[in-house]
Formats: sequence, structure tokens, C-alpha cells
Amino acid sequence: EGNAQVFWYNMSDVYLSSVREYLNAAFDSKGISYTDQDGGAVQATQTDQITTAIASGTDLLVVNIVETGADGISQNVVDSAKAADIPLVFFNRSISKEVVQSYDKATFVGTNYEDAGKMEGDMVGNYLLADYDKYDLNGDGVISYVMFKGDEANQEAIARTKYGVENADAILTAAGKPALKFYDEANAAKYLVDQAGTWSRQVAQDYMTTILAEYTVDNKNMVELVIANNDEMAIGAIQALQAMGFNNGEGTLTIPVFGVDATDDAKAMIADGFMAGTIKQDAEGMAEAIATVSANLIEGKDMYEGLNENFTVEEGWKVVIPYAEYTGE
Amino acid sequence: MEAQSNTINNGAVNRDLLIMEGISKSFPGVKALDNVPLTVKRGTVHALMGENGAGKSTLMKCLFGIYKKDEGHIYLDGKEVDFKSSREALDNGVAMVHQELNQALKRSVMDNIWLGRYPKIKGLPFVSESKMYHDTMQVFKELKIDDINPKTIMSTMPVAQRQMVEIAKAISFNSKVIVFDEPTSSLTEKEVEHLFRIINMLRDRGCGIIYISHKMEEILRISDEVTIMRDGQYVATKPAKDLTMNEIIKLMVGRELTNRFPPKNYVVQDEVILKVEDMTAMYSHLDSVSFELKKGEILGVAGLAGAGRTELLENIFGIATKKRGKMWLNGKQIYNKSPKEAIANGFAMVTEERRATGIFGILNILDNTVIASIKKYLIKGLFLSNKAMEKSTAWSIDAMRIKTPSQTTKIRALSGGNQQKVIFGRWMLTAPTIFLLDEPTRGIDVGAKYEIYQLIMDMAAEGDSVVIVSSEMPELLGICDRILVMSGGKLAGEVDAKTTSQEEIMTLAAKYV
Amino acid sequence: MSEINKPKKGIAKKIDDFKALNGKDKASFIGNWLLDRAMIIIILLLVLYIQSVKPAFLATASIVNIISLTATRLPIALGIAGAIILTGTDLSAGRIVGLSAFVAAILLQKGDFAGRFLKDGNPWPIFVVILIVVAVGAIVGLVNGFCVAKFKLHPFIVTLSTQLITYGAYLTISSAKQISQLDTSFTENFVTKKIFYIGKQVAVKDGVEKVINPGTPVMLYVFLAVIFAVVMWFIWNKTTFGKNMFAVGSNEEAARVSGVNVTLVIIGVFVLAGASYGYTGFIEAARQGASTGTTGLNYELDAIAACVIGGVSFVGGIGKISGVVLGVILMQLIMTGMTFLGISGNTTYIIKGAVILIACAIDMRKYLAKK
Amino acid sequence: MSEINKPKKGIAKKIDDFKALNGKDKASFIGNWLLDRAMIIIILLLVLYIQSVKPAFLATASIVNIISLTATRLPIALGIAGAIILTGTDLSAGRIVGLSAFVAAILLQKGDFAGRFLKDGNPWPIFVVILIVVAVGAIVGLVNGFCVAKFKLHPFIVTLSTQLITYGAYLTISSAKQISQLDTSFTENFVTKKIFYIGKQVAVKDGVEKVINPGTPVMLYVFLAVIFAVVMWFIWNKTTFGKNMFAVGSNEEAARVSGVNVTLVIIGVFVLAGASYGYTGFIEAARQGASTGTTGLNYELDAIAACVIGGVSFVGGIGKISGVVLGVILMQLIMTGMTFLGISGNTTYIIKGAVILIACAIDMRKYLAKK
Ligand SMILES: Nc1ncnc2c1ncn2[C@@H]1O[C@H](COP(=O)(O)OP(=O)(O)OP(=O)(O)O)[C@@H](O)[C@H]1O
Ligand SMILES: Nc1ncnc2c1ncn2[C@@H]1O[C@H](COP(=O)(O)OP(=O)(O)OP(=O)(O)O)[C@@H](O)[C@H]1O
Ligand SMILES: [Mg+2]
Ligand SMILES: [Mg+2]
Repeated sequence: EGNAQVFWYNMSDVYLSSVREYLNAAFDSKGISYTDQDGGAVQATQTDQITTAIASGTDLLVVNIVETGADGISQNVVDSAKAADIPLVFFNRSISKEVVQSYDKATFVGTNYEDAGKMEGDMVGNYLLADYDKYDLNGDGVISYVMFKGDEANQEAIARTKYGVENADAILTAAGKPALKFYDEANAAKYLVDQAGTWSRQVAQDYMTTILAEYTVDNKNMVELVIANNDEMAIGAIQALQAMGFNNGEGTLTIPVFGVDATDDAKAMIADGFMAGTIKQDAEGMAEAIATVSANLIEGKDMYEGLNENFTVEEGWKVVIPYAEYTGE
Repeated sequence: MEAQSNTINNGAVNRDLLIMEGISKSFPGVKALDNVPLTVKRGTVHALMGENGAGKSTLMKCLFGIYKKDEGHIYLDGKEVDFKSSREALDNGVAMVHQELNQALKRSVMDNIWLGRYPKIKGLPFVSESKMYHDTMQVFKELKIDDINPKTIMSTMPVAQRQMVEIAKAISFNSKVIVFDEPTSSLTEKEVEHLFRIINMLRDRGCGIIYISHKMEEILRISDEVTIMRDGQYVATKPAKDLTMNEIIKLMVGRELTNRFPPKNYVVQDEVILKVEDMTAMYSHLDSVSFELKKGEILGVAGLAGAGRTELLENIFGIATKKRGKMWLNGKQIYNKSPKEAIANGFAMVTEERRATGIFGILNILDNTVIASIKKYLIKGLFLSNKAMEKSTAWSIDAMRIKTPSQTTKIRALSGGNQQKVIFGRWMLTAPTIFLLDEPTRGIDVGAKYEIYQLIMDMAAEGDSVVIVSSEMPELLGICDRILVMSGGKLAGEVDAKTTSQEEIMTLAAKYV
Repeated sequence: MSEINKPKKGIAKKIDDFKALNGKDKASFIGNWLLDRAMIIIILLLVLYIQSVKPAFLATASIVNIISLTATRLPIALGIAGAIILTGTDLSAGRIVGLSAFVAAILLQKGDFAGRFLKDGNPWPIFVVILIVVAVGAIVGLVNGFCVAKFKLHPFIVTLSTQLITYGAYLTISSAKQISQLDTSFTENFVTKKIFYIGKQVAVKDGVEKVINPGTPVMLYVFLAVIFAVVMWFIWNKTTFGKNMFAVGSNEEAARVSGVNVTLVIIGVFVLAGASYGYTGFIEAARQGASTGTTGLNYELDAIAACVIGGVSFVGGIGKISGVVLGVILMQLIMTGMTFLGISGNTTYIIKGAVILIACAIDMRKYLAKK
Repeated sequence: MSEINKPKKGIAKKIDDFKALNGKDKASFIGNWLLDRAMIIIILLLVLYIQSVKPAFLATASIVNIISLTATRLPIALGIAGAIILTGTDLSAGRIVGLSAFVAAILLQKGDFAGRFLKDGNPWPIFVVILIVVAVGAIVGLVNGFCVAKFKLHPFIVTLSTQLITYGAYLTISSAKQISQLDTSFTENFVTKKIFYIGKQVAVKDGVEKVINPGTPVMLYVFLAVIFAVVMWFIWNKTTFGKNMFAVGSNEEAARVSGVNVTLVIIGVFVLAGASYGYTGFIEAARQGASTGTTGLNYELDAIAACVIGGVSFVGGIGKISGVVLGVILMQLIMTGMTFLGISGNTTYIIKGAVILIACAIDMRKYLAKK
């Protein structure tokens, strides 16, 4: 029973579409009616939707906030929900502790958004150390890399871009190896960005093709590592590599490529040996946790009652869905 | 073409080619046509006459499928027709030269002529450019148009030539009925003669021609029958040879109009108000024109099409870029770099192309009227006063005798002549000391012309000066004090309007061609 | 003149006129009358429908919500309407809103907040900030107008370029940092200040006032938007600039010949539009309590749609303030209504698109020259 | 006619003509000559500059890369150009690409893939899929054209609506699911099939061929794009439809009274455009090996920019296939060049915006009617 309004940051997001599928099913099974709303990646749109939903008198707000990291915005949302006494579940895109704790009927289901990048960085570092010289194609002792950023201004993208390299460097330097080197020294930003902010496969593919036109094995300046903010961009890079005869499995030169999300495509790529690894976020588990918490809130029970014990509840405000490295089943 | 003319001449020779019966048409607020009949015989030129807004163009548009008539019947060759689109009209042998030039200016001459019926290469879905070119040359040769290259882009040609292209296009359809809606309003005498030759040829071929014009001389010269309309109603149809100019005017206007031009009862002062020296244009062939304009003088500018008369006015008024040349207003040098500056210096200008540079089609009469004098209506320099604007507009409607349902009517809903009057009124409101007029009476009916001449004379009598470019020689001779003749972008000479003759002017006009 | 012969005026006259028509004309008269009011009728039908399904729709809180949301979208639509009247468009609007929201936010960040963007310092006086932010918008508008007027480029391409440039500039200055922790002088005490409460109920008991129902607050920015609309109405209808704008939009060449400084008018329209985006940025920053990289993104599309729905035509020279207001309200009603009706995200796009299309098509009919 | 008096032709004549000019006219002649070729000159200067900084820019691999990327963007630009020639625009392009990429992807998903969107089944024959996908695009185009022609709505608002509707439809059908694991008959064996290798070196040693240098592959879709452009050239320049399109764009009223079926022409242009987006969707799905919710997003903006840079004017009735091709190349050069020059992030937006603006401004000068 009860009506929930679910606010998605962007309905075309691939990972969230699987969360949505699971969540819709979970709500159905719990008898909660729901409406999915699309913020279209614009915070103001979402904020207005939430205000309107509150005015329409819904029972529960489930929010996948657009702008992570700006407390002012999430605080506004919490304040309006609180004023109308409507319970609130944030999920997936992170919210700060203070904000969530300012309302006793609010909680957050998700991960720490910085973790994905950190974990990816760790995975990259360890992967390289396993056989450093093999990946150092030109034998100069340094691994040159390219980083694909999904969106210039997105906080998650910023964090993944930052930690994806920093954490790898930390592991490498601890092992006495030099830090990673961006393939193009002229590039001060040290990443290539999808200008449209869509984290898209096609953009990474176009970039990578362009890079491979200049950086080749013959020139001894080949790019030796690809780190992408998500699997889509990683796959785009792989497709460009494959077109030039790399990363085609056994017998071809394979440059390690890393992504985040563990999409079906990425898993298949990893299984075929085209891709090195990715970070998995458990969509089904997240959906299940959201549905459980939601039902509890609507019925006025304790929020975390009956939650799957795989998920830890951190300091009473956050249900942590763990990330996991994925390098093949 | 041969076969076509034969079929027209076959059948009952005397049967009427086109019969329109009881045509009615209303627009919001206006009954433009009220039960109007029109019968056109084979092999005749039928003139359609009436004041501005009488409904002539509307009647023709109902025939041509541009407007849907409310009531009435149309019979073509004895068969009832009701064209839903221009396409249908053209396919059934009705062609039309429209009152307002309506062409794809960015396309070439031949693209315009064959628009809607491009010839194809046999067996292929492709257009045959060569056939288009040859057919165009063929048409031009037949009509003796020898100065137009079919591949020229329309927008680069002077209005007169574009009008000739439009005429050639209408004729190239080999239609049974050809409508000419004020074809000569932008033609000079030379082209008019040419057009008449063409029309006579068409008449001999058995076509029925409907000819609309406000130029009386033309009507009496070319037409066999005349139908007269007034206020959307049919007045009379008579053989042309039984009519005189005054009779026609009387039927049109409903009252006697004895003089075509108002009497001149003042003298030009000696004082030079404007001196133009060595005026040369940057982007056109206007070359080293110098002249003086006296206070209270009406100065005519004559010349053939392309003589550079429009360019002269445009350079003076700051629409076109000058290459060199100086101007003095009352002895003080002025520059007129933009129309705004020119207006501030007391100039006003009615341009040649009403549709392109005159009217604001989508705006109403009031907005169209006050735009050039807008500052006048500010209260304390801040906000516009509706009352003041309405008052001025009312004055203009009244003074120009503009036929309109209200001040808030959109100007594009007015007849062509009435649009011209609105523009005239717009400039009168700026109270100019020097009024530049480029074909100001184009498309204006006789009655209204007289009123406009009167306004021009009144201005002159009050000491303001007027420069008037016109292709109507009688008009120049009738109202001007002095006439400049231009030829090939240069000044070919200057004549006294009272003592000169049309021949003298024509000789000068040909000096540099 | 006797009393009887005096021509009737106002409604009485209209009724007489109507009676004088014959049956067919009467029908077409009613048809036209309805057509002229198509937008209002569509809005009313929509409201009635939603209301019948969800009675809460016309509760005070909901109405105030719709009005507030309309108020946030109105200025930008009024600004962009000018560009459309000049047969143009303005794609840079959203990014200008973003840039100015950022400027407003950094100038008005809390003084004691450790993560301040401008290290050390205090929030600036709010009216100075308004001026600065409006100036920021106006400057980008100036660039737009200048390029359109001087290089004769179509506004579509000019504003597409400045959209990119503005966003690039924003990213460069801000490093994509979110600016939050805004001073309350800006947010609570100014923009989102609650001016009065609708439906507030107070009981006096034993000489002590007690609030029974807090009511729905109406905030200052709603009033600011109304003032903005009134000012724009005067500019459009009562100034020479406004008249010139319509003239240029209707026929640029004719306007030039009539002594209008076309360049100045075009620049003026874009500057005014830019200023309205700057103002919107100011309000958005306060409303959201932050400035981020997506602030303002794609605002122009809804604004343009609202204008066109409200009868501002791309043909140029046509448009009314009241039309724009109705257009914005309709756009807002669509969005709000769908939330009330529980329509889900994907369907929302379809319905929004369809309503825009239908509303414009109906509205357009009154401008069509009849055959 | 004697040999001597025979008028010279071709270049010889041009040189004579030039010599006949006086000094100042010569200068302006050269100026105009350069201006007419402004786009090519800009492109050459850009190439020379990047090449001087990064010599690899003009290596075979890089040139093939630029050509390939241009090929992917060309069809959509050629489609949208038609809409611009009609004084319109088309904002629905990107979403139509997205929808058709989705359709192509579900029809061509691997038969043995467990997560198939269409449960059980096999990939359809590739040519049937092309037809279906092109039809999908054409149908949305038909809706666009119909609304523009029949309701006299501006393409901006119509295509904004259909953009939303198309996206909504896509979301509804696909649930935003990513469709991947496409059959190789589609990808490797068709669209991205390597037709030949440039610079491939093979040595025969002991009767056995050995590849020394694999060379740079050129893929089928490059050829398809060339064929597409050639077909469009014929349509624009050699068919009645093409000529009518230009006439309608130049003066709709004139075309109508000349007996052109304006409605049909407008619908035709949008259908053709829609078909080109459908085709692009097909190619994109294969190139990326997947379809997602962002496939095609905002493609229209780059395409429109490319058209305008290439001299297709919003004034209507003006445009050339060669111009569009140059425009797309320039847009591609900007993006590729910046990658080569190591320009990234914020600055790319600014540079892209500025180059579009400058290129258009220079190009526009040759169309300005001087008075
Ligand atoms: N599209 C329209 N909408 C509304 N009214 C119109 C429209 N077209 C014509 N009218 C009105 O119909 C009447 C007849 O106009 P029409 O153009 O036929 O006159 P005309 O005889 O051709 O005059 P002119 O000699 O000035 O060309 C005028 O009063 C005009 O205002
Ligand atoms: N001999 C010529 N040399 C160069 N340009 C010419 C020549 N004849 C005509 N033109 C072109 O024609 C135009 C001049 O026509 P314009 O309109 O000035 O003629 P006009 O004397 O005003 O006649 P009207 O007003 O009757 O058309 C100029 O734009 C010019 O480019
Ligand atoms: Mg007429
Ligand atoms: Mg002229």
C-alpha cells in the first residue's frame, strides 16, 4: 500500500535502468504503487518535480539526486519533505551525512561515490604490478595511460578521474615503480572528456581512434593503459583498439582497459579477454534495499527492519551497497 | 505552341472564353467582392479598372485558385471550373502576372521560369538544364527580350527586368487566359511598348487577356473592353472605343475628375536647399552625379530602367554606401550615413519596392504609420502615448483616403495601392523638408494620385522640396518644375518641365546606354 | 444628440453586432472567438481534468506551487521572446543562467564557510550582486547581439557558439566546483523570503496568538517576477525601443529605411534577454541554494516552447507579454499536472511533446491568413 | 573565324581578364577570390598549424581517421541541411538516430545471446533491417514535415516536440536498456568491414606471405557515406524535387503560385532528413556495437553548425553539398585537432564555439548583398 514517487537523475543511464527494472518489480511485489520521474540530468527539473510531488501529497519520496556533493540542494529537498512530513529515501547518487541526519525519516541507500574511483585505481595498480614489464610496451619503465572522463562537471566523474589515477599511483610508487604518465604531455588536464556529458561509448571511440593515429607501437609511444569513468567509454576505447588490430584476444597485443559499472557488455569483454576489469555495483541488491526501506517507512516501522544482512547500515543513516572489483567470473 | 493556338481558335468562334458569375468573397471585416461578373472574349484584351481596394486583385486571385470564392461560378471554355490551387489553374490554361513581384530571388532566371514544371531528361528522373536553357532562350527570342541571361540570379537584376521575366514566365505557359495585374507599375516606357507588342501578339493568337492597370493611357491604347468595379461591386462593362478617360474615371470614382494634375499656384524660390556634388556609389554604377535642389522645388528624375535613379536616391538617403560625393543642406555639409541620420536632417524617402523595403506586413496600420516619426509620440521622452499615435494614424488614413476597416488591420490585408498610401502617410508625418520619392504613385488609382500630387504640391508651396523618380513621363511633366535625366548611372542632362517634350527626355535617357 | 441615437459601446454594442449576423456568420464568429482564446481554454480544460482526477490539484498549496514555478521560468521566457520576435532564437540562455548563478553564488557564499570559493571575505551586498549578475548576462547578450547584427549571422549559430563559450568560461573559472552554503541574506532573507501566507489561521486564546494552520507561504521571487513582467510589458508596448523591435522583426530592411537603428535594436534585444537570464541565474542560485554545472541547462528549450505556445511567432514581429505568460503557465501545468496524475517519466516526454505540438497548432490557426 | 580572334577560354581567359583590371580592382578581385574559398583556406591553415605542431597529424592513419569520423557525421548533416534550406531546422535528429539505432540493435542482436531483447530469435537479414530503420526515421520525418506543412508551424517547435516524443517512445519501448552483443553480420561483416588497407606491406619469403605492416584499414561505412553524398547531390541538383526545395526555401509563396506542391516538398525534405537519421542510427549502432539512451544525443547541434559553416543559410534557398561536406570536415578537424594538440576539458568548449563563430562570420561575408 502507499504511493511512492521515484526521481531518477537520468532515465537514459544504463546502470540505473537495471536498478529501475529491479526496483519496479520489488515495489510491485510489496504492493507499493510508484511513479518514475526523469530529471533529465538537470537538478532544477528534479527539484521542481519533488516540490510538485510534495504538493500532490505522495506517501514517499525516493530520490536519485542529480547533483551530488552540493549540500545546499539536498538540504532543500530534505527541508521540503520534512515540512510536509513525507519520508525520504535517497539512493545511488551520494548525499552527505549531515543532510540525511537532519530528518529522522530520511535515509540513503548506496555507496560512497568516491569508492568506485578509488577501487578502480587500486585495481589498476595491482593489475599492472602483476606483470609490469609486459604492460610497459616501449620498455621505458613508465606506463603511459589515457583517461576518459564522462562529464566535465559531474562530481562522480571528477572523483573517478582523480582517484582512478591517484590510487593506482599510490600502489605503484609503494612498489618502487614510477607513477603513471598521461600519454600526451601537452595535455594539462590529463583526461579527455565527453563534451556532451553523456559518458558515451562513441565519444571514447572517436578519441581513441584519433589517439591511435598518432601513438603507435612503431613510434614507441603507444598508449599502454586505458582508464575510463564507466564501461561504456572503456568499451568505446576497446572498439577503437580492435579496429587497429589490438585487444582481439589470444595472439594480439592487448592493452589493459578498465571501466566501472560491470555492464553485461563489459562482462562479456572481460570474459573474452578484451578488457581488464571493472567495478561492480549491485543493481538488484540496491533495488531490494530501497524497496525494503521504503515499505518500512510507509508503514511507519523501523526503517532498517528486515534488511538483507549483506548490507551494512552505517551510523544509522546509510545502507551501504558494496562495490566489488570484477575481473571475470 | 502552334497546336495550342489552333485549339483556341477552333470551336465556336464567338463563344466567350471566360465567364465569371456572381463572385463574392469576404475577409474578416470586409466584403471584398459582392456578386461580381466578368466575361472575357477570345482574342481580346479586357481591362479591369477600379480604385485601390475595389477588389480587382481579389477577383483574379479567386480565379487563379489563391483565394477560395465564397459564392459564384466560373466557366472556362464553357466548362465550369473551380481551381483549388494555382497548379490547377495553370494546368487548365490560366496564367497570371501577380501584382506584387513574387519570385525565388536566390534562384536563376530559368529556374524561376520553369518552376513547378521542370523539363526532365528522357527516361531519367533528372531535370534537363540544357533544355531549360534552350527553352528559355526560345521564349525570350519570341518575346524579343534580348538583354537577360537565363542563368542570372534573380536578386541581382533590376526590378524592371525581373518584371519582364515574370511576364515571360506567364506567357510561356501558353495559356488561354492570361491575367496581368498591374504589369507596368515597375516598367519604363521602353519596356511598356515591348509588353504591348507582346500582348497584341497574344491577342492575335486568340488568348483572352485580363489587364489591370491604373495608367489610363495604357487602358485606352491596349484594351478592347473595359470592366469597371467600385467597392467590391460591378459597375459596368463597355467597349473601350466607346469610352473616354474622363468617363472611366467617373465610373471608377463615382464623381467627375476634371484635371489629372492639380494646378500649380506658387513659385519656386531661388534659395538652394540641397546641393549634391559628384555622388558616386560604392556598389553600383551610379557615377558622379551633381545637382542642386531649390526650396519649394519639385524635381523629377527620368531615365530608363537601370539608369541608376533608385541608386541616386538611395545614396542620398543613406541606404546605399557612397564611394565619394558631398552634400550640403542649406549650405551646411551633411553626410547621411544612414537613413536615421537622413531623417534627422529632414529627409524622407518612399522606396521603390514596397514589399521588400516598405511595409511591415505583419504589423497593423498604426504601427506602420508611426514608425518613422515614433519619437514624436513620447510623453516626457519616456513612454509612448497611444492617443497621440492613434490621432496621427487617423490623420493619415483620412488625408491619404486609405480604405481600411480599422487602424488595427494588418497592412498586408490592404490592397496594394492602399499599402502605398500608408507608407506615404508614414513619411508625411515626419514633416520632411526634402522628400525623396521613388515611383511614389506606383499602383495608385487616379483619384488617389491626384490627392498625392496635391500633397506634394502643398509641401512645395510651404517651401519644402521634393525629388521624384518616376517612369511615367506624363506624371513628371505634369507636376515637376525641373527634370533631371539619367542614363547609365550618369546624369545625362537637365530639362525644364514646362518647355521640354517626351522626345527630348527619351533622347537624353539613351545617351549613355 | 439624443440619448437613443448615441452609439452603444462596449459589450452592449458587441451583442448588437452579434445579433446582426446571420446563422453561418454567427457560427464562424463564435468559432473565431473561441480560437482567439484557445490558449486559455486549453489551460482551463487541462486544469478541470486534472482537478477532477486529483482534487488536491486546486488546493492552495498546489496553486501556490504552480505560481512559484511559473515565476521562476517567466523572466527567461520573456527575454527569449524578444529574440524570437526578431525571427531569431537564443540557445545560450541556459548556460548564461548557469554562469550567472555561479557568479551570484560565489559572491554570496557564507562568510564563515571554510570551503569558500573566494577565500576569505564576506557576502557582498545583495543589490550590488544583482547588478553584477545582470551585467554578466547582459555582456554575453551583447556578444550575441553584436555578432547577429554586425556579422549578419543567424542567432541560432551565434548563440550555439556562445552557449559553448559561456559553458567553457564557466568551467574554467569554477573548475566545475559546486558552490553551496549561500548566505541567508541572499536565500531566506531575500529571494525565498516568505512574504505572506495564504490560508494561515491564527486563533487568539487568552490574549495569546496561536497559529492553527501555518498556511502556504508566497515568496518574494514571485513578486519580483510579476514586477519583471510589468516592466517588460512597458518596454514592449510603450517605448520606442519596443516598437522598433517589432518593426525590425517584421521587416528589417523596411525598418532600416524608416530610420530605425537596426543594429542597436538587435543588440538591445539580446542584451535585454541576457540581462533576464542573468536575473534568472540569481534567482536560481538562491532557490537551489547552490550553483552547479547543470544549473540552467536546457532552460532555453522550455522557454522557447512557452513563447511559441503563447503566440510569439518565428515569422517575426508577433508576440504579446500576456501570451508568453500563458505559455509559461501552460508548460508548467503540463509538468505539474503529470506529476499529479502519476504519469511516469517516459510517458511524460511523449505527453509534453504532444501538448506543445497541439497547443501550437491550435494557436497558430488564428494567425493563418484564410484562403 | 581566325585562330587569333577566337576568344580564349578557361584559365587563359581568366588571366587576361585579371590583367585588364586596375590596381584597386585587382586587390578586390583577389580579396573576393579568397573570400569565396574562405572555408577551404581556414581548413588548410588549421591543418598546416596542427601538422606543424604534431607531424603525425597528416600520417595515413590520422587522415583515414578524420575521413572515417567525417563519414559518420555526414549523412545527418546532409539530411538536416534540407531543413535549413527551407528556412527551418531539425532538433529531432539526434533522438531519431537514437531510436533507429535501438531498432537496428534489437533486430541484429546475436541469436545465441541469453540477454536478447527480443526473446528467442535470430538476427534479421541486414538489408531488411536497413529498410526498416530508414523507414523508422522517415516516419518521424513524415510527422515533422506534415506538421510543418499543414499546420504552418515553425520546424523549431515541431521538431522540439517530436524530439521529446521520439525520446519518450524510445524510453517506453526500451526501458533505457542497453542493447549490445550485436551480430557480427551487422558489425564486422558489414558496417565496420575493412574494405582495404592503406599502407599494408606484405613480404613474400620462402613462398609464404608475411605481413610486415598491417596498414590502416578503411571501412565500408566510409564508402556508404560517399555514396550517400553522391545520391544527395543528384537529388539536390538534378531532380525536380531538389529544385523545388530550393525554390520553396527561397520564396514559398512564389513556389506555390508557380504550381509547386509546397506541402509535398516540405514533407519530402523532412522525410528525406528522417531517413538520413535512420541510416545514421544504423551505422552508429554497428560502429558502437550497442544502442543506449544517449546514442545520438545532440547530434543535431554539430550537424547544424557544420551546415551553417558550410554556407547553408537560415535565410533559406542557399546551400551546396560541397559546402556541407567541408563544414563537417571542419567540425571534425576542430575535434580531432584539439585531441592532437592536447587541448582538453574546459578550453575545448571555448575553442569550438569560437571557431564556429569565426568560420561562419568569415563565410557569411561572401553572401552579404552589398549596397
Ligand atoms: N488577405 C486579405 N485579408 C483581408 N482583407 C483583404 C485581403 N486581401 C484583400 N483584402 C481586402 O479586399 C479589398 C480588395 O482588395 P484588392 O487587393 O482586391 O484591391 P485592388 O482592386 O486590387 O486594389 P489595388 O488597385 O490597390 O491593387 C481591400 O479592401 C482589401 O483590404
Ligand atoms: N549598365 C549597367 N551597368 C551596371 N549595372 C547596371 C546597369 N544597368 C542596370 N544595372 C543594375 O541595375 C540596377 C539599377 O537599376 P535601378 O533600379 O537603379 O534603375 P532605375 O533607374 O531606378 O530604374 P527603375 O527604378 O525603373 O527600375 C543596379 O543595381 C545595377 O546593378
Ligand atoms: Mg490589386
Ligand atoms: Mg529603380
